[in-house]
Amino acid sequence: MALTVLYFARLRERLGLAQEGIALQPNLTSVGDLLNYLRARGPQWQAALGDEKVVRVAVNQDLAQNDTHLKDGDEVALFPPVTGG
Amino acid sequence: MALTVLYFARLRERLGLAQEGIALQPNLTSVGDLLNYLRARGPQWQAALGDEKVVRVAVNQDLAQNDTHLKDGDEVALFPPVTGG
Amino acid sequence: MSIRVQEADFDLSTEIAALRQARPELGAVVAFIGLVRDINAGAAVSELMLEHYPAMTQKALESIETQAKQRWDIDEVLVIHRVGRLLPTEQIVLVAVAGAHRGPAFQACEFIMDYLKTQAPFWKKEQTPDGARWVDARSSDDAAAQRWTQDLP
Amino acid sequence: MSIRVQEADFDLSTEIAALRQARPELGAVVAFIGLVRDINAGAAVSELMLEHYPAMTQKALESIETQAKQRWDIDEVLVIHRVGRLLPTEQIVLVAVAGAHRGPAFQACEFIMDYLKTQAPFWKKEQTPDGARWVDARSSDDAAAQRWTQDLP
Repeated sequence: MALTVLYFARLRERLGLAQEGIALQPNLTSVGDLLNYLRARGPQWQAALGDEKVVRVAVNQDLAQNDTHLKDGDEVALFPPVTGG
Repeated sequence: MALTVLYFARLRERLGLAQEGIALQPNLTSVGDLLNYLRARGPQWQAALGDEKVVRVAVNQDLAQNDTHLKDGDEVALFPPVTGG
Repeated sequence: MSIRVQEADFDLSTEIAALRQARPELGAVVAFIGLVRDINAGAAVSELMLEHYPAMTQKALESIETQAKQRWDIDEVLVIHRVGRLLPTEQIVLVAVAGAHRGPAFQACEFIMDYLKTQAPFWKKEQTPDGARWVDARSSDDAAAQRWTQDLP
Repeated sequence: MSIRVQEADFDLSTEIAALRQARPELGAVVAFIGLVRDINAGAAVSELMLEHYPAMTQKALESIETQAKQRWDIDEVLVIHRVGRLLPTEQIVLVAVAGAHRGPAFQACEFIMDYLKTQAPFWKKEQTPDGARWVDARSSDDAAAQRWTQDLP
């Protein structure tokens, strides 16, 4: 029962982490839960993920919202607003 | 005291004429006057120039209206609505 | 500002490269390419003849470009229009607009095409199985050009 | 429908020719080319690094193209987006749309760019005299994308 969590661009650099596995838990079943779980890791995480406006989330490569449900095997990506084109 | 009158595209073919000189006269001082003058030449001219919607006029290479004034040396072009691009 | 009326075909890459040359502040190029279709108004088209009124063509296209540059923040404009005999799939016209940002470049390119379609003195005559015919102007082109008089940016 | 994400540059004429190949019903091609500017947000830019999220990039661009084809009467769409290291004046992105008529092609091309700018997972990091910095998203891009949710054709 685990998620693959990916970090991109500025987030990856600030957190010094590109990818990790995170176990699903009874109180970690949505995107919002995951963000709260990560912010609780400490000030660096709180700072990087604290503002809803600067973190976007995709679940299995589709843009997701805080209430998007998470299930075993999901690929969850966290990244800043995109700047391509 | 003369105009150069040019005909283009379908108009040129219908009238069998690409260019002519027409003398300015006391009752021929505007684009509207010129159109009436030409229509009075006969049924073929009336048919080709009768409908305001199918004839456009440029005076000295600028689109003109019926009340556009004509003066000696003007180049007046008559043509159907454009279809380039 | 560059306007060309020519019988010869043009190469898109070459033209856009020239438009951009030595302009590192440009971020956006929008290009429209008009093509000869093999069907028009329900009939097969085997060939197109494009006639124009040379003295007025240049003046009309310059006026359209000037209006576009006054209305939008754009840097470079290129218009190439072919005349003479053209076959289906051939390129007829190129309108390219370059600027710092894409919004004005899109708007200006579409504006120039809409005005060219209704104000530049070109006429198409097409060969169909029933013989040659002059192409009729489309009311949708008048409507497209009319938009810009209402929709000030 | 064709989507490519690549480090290599692309040639505009070659890409547009491939898009049009054997399609004599096409009358209009609209192409947008995005370029690396030598200045951004007030600073000189000497180099750009473009990062992306490969699995999602493909999915997001396919979704955008599908939406464009559902909304407008267009025939062909091509999106090429470069990644990796890019220098000022280099081409970053090509969006080309081909169809019978120009109106839908213009609209669809601008729609695809606006959605790409806000929904496709690319990130730019630029080198400036003060060091490297991630480019900030622009609120004007959000506004541009938002237009299409209100302005149904």
